[in-house]
Order: sequence, then C-alpha cells, then structure tokens
Amino acid sequence: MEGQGIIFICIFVPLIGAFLLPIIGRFMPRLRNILALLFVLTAFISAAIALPQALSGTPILWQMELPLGFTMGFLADGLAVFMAMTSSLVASIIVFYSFGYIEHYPNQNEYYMMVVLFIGSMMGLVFSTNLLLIYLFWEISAVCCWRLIGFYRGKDIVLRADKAFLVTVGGALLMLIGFISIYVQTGTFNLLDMQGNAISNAAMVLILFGILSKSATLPLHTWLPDAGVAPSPVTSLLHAAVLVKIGVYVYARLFLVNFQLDAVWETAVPVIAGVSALVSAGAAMIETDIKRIIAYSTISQLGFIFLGLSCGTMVGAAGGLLYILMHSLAKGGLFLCAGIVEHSTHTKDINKMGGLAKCLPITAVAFACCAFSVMGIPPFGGFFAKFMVINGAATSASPWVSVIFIIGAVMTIIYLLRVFIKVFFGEITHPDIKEGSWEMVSSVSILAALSLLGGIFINLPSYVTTFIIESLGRW
Amino acid sequence: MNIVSAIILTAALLMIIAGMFCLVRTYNLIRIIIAIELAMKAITLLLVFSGWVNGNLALAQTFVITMIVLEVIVAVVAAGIIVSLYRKNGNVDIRELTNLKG
Amino acid sequence: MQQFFIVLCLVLMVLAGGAAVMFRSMLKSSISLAVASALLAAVLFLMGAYWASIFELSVCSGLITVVFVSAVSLTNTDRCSEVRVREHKARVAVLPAILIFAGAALLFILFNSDFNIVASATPASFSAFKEALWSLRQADILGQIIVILAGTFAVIVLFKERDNI
Amino acid sequence: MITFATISFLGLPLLAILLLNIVRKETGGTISINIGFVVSIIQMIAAVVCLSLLWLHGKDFIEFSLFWDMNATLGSARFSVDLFSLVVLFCIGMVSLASLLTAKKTIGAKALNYTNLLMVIMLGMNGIAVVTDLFSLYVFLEITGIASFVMIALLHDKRGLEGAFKYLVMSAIASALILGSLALIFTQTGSLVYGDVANALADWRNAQYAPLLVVAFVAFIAGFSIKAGIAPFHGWLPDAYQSAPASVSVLLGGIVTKMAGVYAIIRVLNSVFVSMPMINQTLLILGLISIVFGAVAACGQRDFKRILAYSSISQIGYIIIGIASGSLLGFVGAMLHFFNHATFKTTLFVNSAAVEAQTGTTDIDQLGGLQARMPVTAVSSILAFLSMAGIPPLAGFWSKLLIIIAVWQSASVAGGAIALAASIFTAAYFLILQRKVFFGPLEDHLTEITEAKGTISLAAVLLSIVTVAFGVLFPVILNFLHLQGIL
Repeated sequence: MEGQGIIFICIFVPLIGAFLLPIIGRFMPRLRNILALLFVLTAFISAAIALPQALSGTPILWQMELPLGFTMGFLADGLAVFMAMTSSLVASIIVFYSFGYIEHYPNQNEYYMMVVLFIGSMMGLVFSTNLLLIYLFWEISAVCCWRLIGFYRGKDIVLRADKAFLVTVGGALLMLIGFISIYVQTGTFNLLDMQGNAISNAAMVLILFGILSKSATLPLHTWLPDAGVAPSPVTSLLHAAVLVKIGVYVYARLFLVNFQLDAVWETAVPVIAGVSALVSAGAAMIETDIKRIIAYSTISQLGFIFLGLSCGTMVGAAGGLLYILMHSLAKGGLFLCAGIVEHSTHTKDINKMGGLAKCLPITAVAFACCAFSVMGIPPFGGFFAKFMVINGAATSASPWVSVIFIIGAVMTIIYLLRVFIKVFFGEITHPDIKEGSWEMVSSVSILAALSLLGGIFINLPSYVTTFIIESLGRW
Repeated sequence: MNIVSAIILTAALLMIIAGMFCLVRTYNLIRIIIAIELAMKAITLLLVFSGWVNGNLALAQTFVITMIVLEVIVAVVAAGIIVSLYRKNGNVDIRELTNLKG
Repeated sequence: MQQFFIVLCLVLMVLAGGAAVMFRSMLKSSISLAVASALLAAVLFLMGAYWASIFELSVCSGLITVVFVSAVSLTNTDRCSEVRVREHKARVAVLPAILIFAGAALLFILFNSDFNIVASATPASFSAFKEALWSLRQADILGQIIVILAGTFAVIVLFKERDNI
Repeated sequence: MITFATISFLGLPLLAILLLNIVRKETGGTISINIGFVVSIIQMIAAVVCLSLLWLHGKDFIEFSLFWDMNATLGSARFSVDLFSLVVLFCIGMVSLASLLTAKKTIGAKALNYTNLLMVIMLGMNGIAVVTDLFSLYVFLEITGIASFVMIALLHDKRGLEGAFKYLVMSAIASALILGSLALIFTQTGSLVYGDVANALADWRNAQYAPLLVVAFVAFIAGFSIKAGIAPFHGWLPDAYQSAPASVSVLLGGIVTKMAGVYAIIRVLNSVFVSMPMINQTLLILGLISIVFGAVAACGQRDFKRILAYSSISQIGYIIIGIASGSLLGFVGAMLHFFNHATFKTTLFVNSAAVEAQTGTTDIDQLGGLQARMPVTAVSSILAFLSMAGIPPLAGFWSKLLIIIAVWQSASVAGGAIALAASIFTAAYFLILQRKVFFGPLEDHLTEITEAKGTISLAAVLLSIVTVAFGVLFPVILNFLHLQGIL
C-alpha cells in the first residue's frame, strides 16, 4: 500500500511537535507561534493530499500486528480524511487567531502545546482502526481540554475545568466498559475485523454514554456551557473544531461504518438528539452571557448532526456529515467573533453591550455571516446541510422527528438574531473601542467567507459527503 | 484425635483469645505488647505441636528458634518506641496517640 | 504420666496467661507472662522439643521479661494502667462472648479434622535437629543474622541518639 | 556471571552494611548515601542481567544459595529467581534509588542510620522476592517490617513514633495470623517449601483435613491483607505513610508494603495455593472493596501524603483482583501493574517530598498554584497521576486494561465493570489534589518558593521518563512478552 507516510505525517507531526513547542517557546516565542501554526497546517495539507486516494476505493491502511487482538492501525478512508480536513482547517485558523488573542497572558507555552496536542489527538482519533486507539486519543483530548479550560487559573475556572474533565472521563470509562464487552465477545479490538458485527444493546448504551458526554448532548451537556470560561480560541476549538466533533465522529465511525445496530436505535437516538436540540435552544433563548448562548446553540446544532447520522437514510447521513463541516466553520467564526467582542468590551453580558457594529464593523459582518449559516439562511452553507438532514429525516422510518427539528431550527433563528441585534445594534455602550488585532479580524473574516463560499459552491462538499456515504454501501 | 492434642489446641486457642481480649481492653501501650506476646506463646505451642503431630519435630524446633529470635527483636523495637513516646508524651496511654487523623 | 504433666503445665500456662491479662500492675503482668513462658518451655520439653524449650526458657521468659520490666520502670507506669471498663461497658460484655463463640467454632472445626498423628512424643535426636537447622534452614539463619543487625540499628536509633526536636 | 548476579541480591547489601559501619562517623553521612546509590544501581543491573540470562537460556527460573552447598538435602530452603521476582527486584532497586535521591536533600544528620536501615530493608525485600519456603518468607517479612518501623520513627518525632507503633501492632497481629496458619498447614504437609506444600494440598478438597485448611486459609489471607493494607484491614497504612520522613514514605509507598503484602500473596497464590476458587473469590471481593473504598476515601483527605496512601489502597486492589482472576493474563497484568505502581507512586511520593521540603507542609489547603514555581514537580505529578487514573497512553492504563480484561473473562463481568468505573474516583481525587496544590492561582505566601533543586527533581524526572516510556512502548513490550511465550 502506498503513501502510509502521509498518515503518519498527519498524526505525528502535531502530536510530537506539540512537545517541542514549550522548549522552543522559552527562547523564541515568535518561532513557537509560527511552528504551532505550521504543525496544524501540515496536518491539513497531508490530509488533503490523502483525499484523492481515500475516495478512490482503496484507502491507505497501516497495521501493526499485536497479540491478544490488540492489533493497531490507521486507515485513511473518506470519512476519516473528510473529518481530518475539516478539523485541521478550522483549527489552523483558530491557532492563527490566538496569535493576537493570547499574546498578553502567561502560560503561553502550555497553551500552544496543548492546542497542537489537541489537534494531534484528533488526527490520531479519526484515522484509528482500533477501539483502544480511539480511547487513547479520546483521553488525550480530554487532558488537553482540561488544561485549556483552566488556562486563566482562577479558582472557579479551574473547578469548571475539573468538571469538564470528570464528565468526559467518566463517559469515556463507560465507553471503555462497552468496548471491553465487545472485545470479550469478539476477541479483538480491531474494528476492521468486526465490520458488520451486531453489538449488544448494553454495549451500545455504554458507548452512547461516552459519545454523549463528549458531544455534550442532553443528559451530559452541562460541562460545555461552563467551559465558556476558557479563552475564546479554546472554546472555539472545543465547540467547532475538535472536542464535540470527536463524539459525532466516533458515532459515525462505529455505528455507520462498523456495527450493525438494533432497529430501536434509529428512533431512540433521533429522539435524544431532538430533546437535546429543543431544550438547549430554549436555554439559549434566556441566557445573557454571549458565550453561553453560543455554547447552547452548539448543543442544539449537534442534535441536527446526530439526527442526520442516525435517521437511517442516505440523504440524512450525507447531510449530517456536511453539517459537521458547515457547523465547524460557522461556529468557529461565531466564537472567535465573541472573543473579539469580549476582548474589546471586557464583558460577556449581552445586556451590557450594544451598537458595537459602529466600532467593530468587520466583526459584525463576520458574525452575521456565521450566524446566518448556523440559522440555515440560503445561500449560506448551513442551509443546505440542514435541508438535507431534515429531508433525510422526513423520508426515514419516523418522519415526525423532523417536525421537532424544524421547531429547533426556528428557535435557532430567534436566539441568534436576538444576540446579533442586542450586541451590534441599538444604543452605543462602548463608544471608544477598537477592532481586535489584524490576526483576529482576518481569521474571523476567513471563516465567514468560507461559510458563504461553502454555500455558493455547495456542489463540491456535498458531492464529497454523498460519495463517502454512498461508498459505505449501507443503503 | 487423642485427648492430649485436643487439650493442646484448646490451650493455644485460649491463649490467643486472652491475648486478643487484652489487646482491645487496654489503654496501656506496654500491655498491648504483652498481649501480642501472649498470642505468640500460643503460636509457639502450635508450631511445636504440628511438628509433634507429623513426626518432624526437628524441623519444627528450628522454626521455633527462628521465631523466638524475631519475637525478641520485635519486643525490643516496640519497647524502644514506647519509651521514646513516653519521653514525648509523658505517659503511655493510647488515647494520647491522636496526631494522625484523616 | 508424661501426658498428665503436659496437661497440667498447659492448664497452669493458661492460668498464668489469664493473670497477665487481669493484673492491674504492669510489673505483675510482665512476671505472669514470664511464668506462662516458663510453663510453655516445660510443655515443649515434655513434648520432646528440647532445644526449642531451652530457647523459650532463656530468651522468652528471661530476655523479654527484662525488656518489659525495663520498659515499665523507664516509663514509671506500673500503677497507672487503666482499664476500659468504665466507658465501654457494653463492648466489654459483648467482646468475650464473641471471642468465646469464635473459639468454640474453631475448636469444633479442629476437632472434626482428622490429624494423622505419625510419631507422637518422639524426641528429636540432636543430629536430626542439627541437620535440620544447618542444612535445611540456611535461609532462616541468614534471616536471623539480618534481623539481629536490624535490632542493633533499632537500638541505636531509638535509644542511643538524642533527639533534637 | 549468573552466580555473581544472583548472589549480589543478598550479599551486596550485607557487604554494604559492613562498609558503612567501618567508615568514620564524621564523614559517614555523604559517603553512606553514595554507597547506597551504588548498591541500588548494582541491584537494578543485576536484575536486568539475570532477566536476559533467563531468556538466553530459555529457563523459567534460576536457583541459587548464599553460603551453603546448593545440592544439600532435598526440601531445603533454597533461593530462586524467576521472571516475576526479577521484575520485583528491579523495582526494589529503582525505588531505593529514588528514596536515596530524596534522602540526600532531606535526611540531614541521620544519613548513616538511614542508609543502614535501608540496606536491611532491601535485604528483607530481596529475601521475600527470592525465598522458596513459607517459613523463610515469614522471616523476611518480619525483617522488612522491623526495619520499616524503625525507619518511620527515624526522626524521633511524635507523629513518626505514633505511626510506627500503629504499624508495629498491626504487623505483629498479621505475623501471628500468618504463623498460626503456617503451623496448621505444617501439621498436614510436614514441610513448608512451596513445591511440597503445593503437592500436599493438591487434593485438598477430598481430604479429611479440609476444615482445618479453611481455618488456615482464612488466617493466611487476613494476615497478608493486613500487611498489604487491603481495605477492611487498612487502618495502619495511612498513618504510617503520613508520619514517616519524606524519603521513607517514598520507600514505604513505593515498594515496602507491596512487597510485604501483595508480592507475598501473589507468590503464595501462584506457587502454593494453586487454583483454589475459594481463595480467588475472596481475594476478588477484597480487591474490589479496596479499589472502591480507597478511591472514595482519598477524595476526602486533606493531606498530600494521606491522599497518596489511600490511593495506594485502591491501586493495590487492582493488583489483587488481577491475580484473583486466576488466569495468566491476569497474572501478567498484576505483574505489570506492580511495576507501574512502583514507578508512579514513587514519583508522587518524591513530589510530596519536594513540596514538603520547599514549603514545609503537606496540607493541601495551605498550598496552591505551585505549578508556576515548581514546574518539574507539577508536570511529573500530573504524569504519574494520569498513569494511575488509567489515562492512555501512560503505563498505568495498559496494566489496568489487562487486569480488567482478565477479570472480565475469567471471573466476573460485574467485577471488571466496577473496577473500571472506580477509575472515575481516581480521576476525582487526582483533580482535587492538582487543583489545590499545583493548578489554580498562586497563593500569596508561596511566591518565594522555588523548585526543589538537584537530586529530588532528578528522581522525579527519571521516574516520569520510565512511566511515559513504558506506556508509549507498550505495544513493543506486549509483542516481546508474546514472543517469549508468556502471553
């Protein structure tokens, strides 16, 4: 098999490079920043190089034989490469944004190390073909997330970081119990060896707990809004690029690609997702903290992704996959904009802001673009994805679920408009503030532009996702 | 089982019970060590008895001798600790040992 | 006859042990322990374990008593040995009952096990003992050397060094 | 070569004791610590040499004796090393080295006494590792115990004496239980050599004396559980760990109680009481109680060392359930967890020693934000804790995984699930400790603190490297074990 090197570059450049950053940072902070960006971009470029082969039908595979069914390996199929590209693209924009945002705070060495390690673990996770490797990278990302949320070191902040760590690790442990029960049944941890196996409902519930805790879906969502105390690039990373997407990706990897599920889950998972979407949308309508509102909106939008992936139709699954991309771009942009707002006004309460469009025009436009994408206004990318998801759900076994999601979509429009109007229009509260640094402004502009372009040239991404889903050969 | 074996076992058990009773009943550190010594007497008896039963008395005696040496050293260390504690606390009452709480 | 003496000594030993528990005075307790130990030595002698008996008599009933008596006199605690009766009346009543019950259960189990007694009351010859000690129990002799070293260091640490705190 | 290597386990510390007490008193301090370094490093080398020779010759074990003729009468108490005891001997060398590195900065004027006792305790532990006879096992257990009482009381402070006394009493009770059980076993077997006892007990179920053996087993397990600090019998352990001087806690927490309790249980279960479901089930339940209790109790503690002590109780539980599963996989997992526990727990005690040396306290409420001031200590403690909580790819994850799979497969599904889920409590007290001591804002009265320089940091760094390397290279190790036919 050709080109295994490209997977290794994609995974291990950020993973190992992360540990060089603090050492370099002691002497040359500037070089450290550039290297951090470079490592993440390397991941993106190598994933992009792997894309044609991944779609060609003979994906790149590397395996190491180990006793006891521990056989480990990396596989770059379409789903993995698509996910890797999405994450590393958004992540590199976020790293670029951090140059401006983070430069006045202590602990920058740790920050860059953890961010790059975070991306590295995401890259490792998406290519893994082994349940143990998935768990391994899953936990590395939890540790990174713990350090990053506690970046400001306040007593309260560190407590919330601990909460996030405890919830995700607890979920992961339940998931590991599920993995081990699969292992005891099949005698292997290697996913490729158990393609198409049916798994027991108990294992499914346990794994679902892990996924829901990571993706912050309803019963286990509370850590995500609390994680808003982190610096904005970090929240953006958590919400848009890496952390919550890990859960979604593992769901897709295990239950779309690998395991055969009981029919009951085709209703159960959409219902969980629907309840989660509605409740968090309701919470977002009454919150006043800008970052918490966007955080609740993430929980709500993840419901759409889960719906798409779990509804059991091809259009829905392709739409879910597409929405991962569109949501990453738009939500990343929203958080980065919120970061600029917070940086300038030193508050997160939307009632204390107003009329910022005057002082922060670029940010306002970018925020609007990203918000439109999340709301699902054509011609932004989010519209097409949402349309496909709801379309897929409507043609599935339980079409009534799509009604819940249409309500959810309407609520999304309401609360995002509320934020936008409160913050950027109306009475001017902070007359003498300036835009953020050029790195920050340009990165939000890129994300906004990508959200728009993704919608205008919707053919390309939707072709890729549909192709990926088709090649699974499920429907 | 003959009657002598029965009596020997009973005596050993009684000594162990006496030791345990003493252990939980006293506040005095020295008496705790005396309690342990009482139990060790019973163990000595048991060891010799087991050699007596299986006909390997020579081996049992070597066990007993080694055990007695160890017993003495433990008693000496215990006495040393008790005397040092007495120098710190002014008494040998177990109720004074409350520095370690968790 | 020999068996009668064994039983007699055992009874006396248990009585002495009980006395060691019951005496209020620490000095009397230590001496009762020494007596119990000496009676045990007699039992061992009657059972044919001569060398064990000698060790028991000289080391346990001799040396350990010296250790206890010195500890008692160094700490002046002969008279201040208080008993836990006052505060925990209920516990003191329950405990012996539990112990006696457990003991009875144990005895029942033991009496129901069939000991295959091979050679009761055959004294071990000196050569057999020497053989056992010096060629079978090398590890134990090494252990004794080490434990005596440990005891030496313990005495140095606990008694000799003046504490500076 | 092989004779030299094996004899060095027992001969070298004896030689060192001689050397130590020849040197003059005034210069004794620094020289004695250095002699200790040499002994522990040679022990590690000797263990590695023996291990490679074992594999080169394709043998399962090597027998040796110290002074006497090896080929004396059958049934004699000879020494033997196999894979497990060599791993353990390596751990002993490693933890002793860490303890010496810590002591160099903290022990001060007591260096000579400390090193003497360290040599005795090493002799005791090495003896436990190499003996092949139940009574000799007891003798060396007692030696280890006596040396550790004295080491806990080394500084002659109130707390140390108190901890030592509690340990002494519990240990004496344990010894009485073990010895009584040995006497009962001896009545039926006529020998206490592992192999002979195993043969005699082979048909224990049908034997007339079965009830007697039940009593013996109960006493035996209770005795060793006290020595190991397994949950219902753990009372003395936190006190002893907390009250000991810093470098002695390193030793106690890292290896001593594991040798005296856990290793002895594993050895006896593996070579004497082979495949007895009753004992395995009892140990499984005790182990699970330990895991859950230790971890939950650790969450409520307010002293750095006490948290570590309770976490030891919890981690010992994992080793115990691994061996209680009765399968080869469980045994390998227990062995690896033994090694891992020695590394990460030693790291943590070294860290607590560093914190104590620099700030003068181990009360976590008085500490905070030390990461900014003591980065090496903070990072190594995070690594050690993550390893202990079973976060991959660090070493602790793999051994825990093997243990849990073994338990799941051979004993009980619920046991495996509980043991795994209890890791969440490990994560919980880890977070409490990190938040209060290292993470979080820097307390005002700690701004002058600096990193513990020199040997303490060196020890922490070396041990962290072992933890990380073992974890990252685990697939290689797994393959190697497989090639050797062990897995």
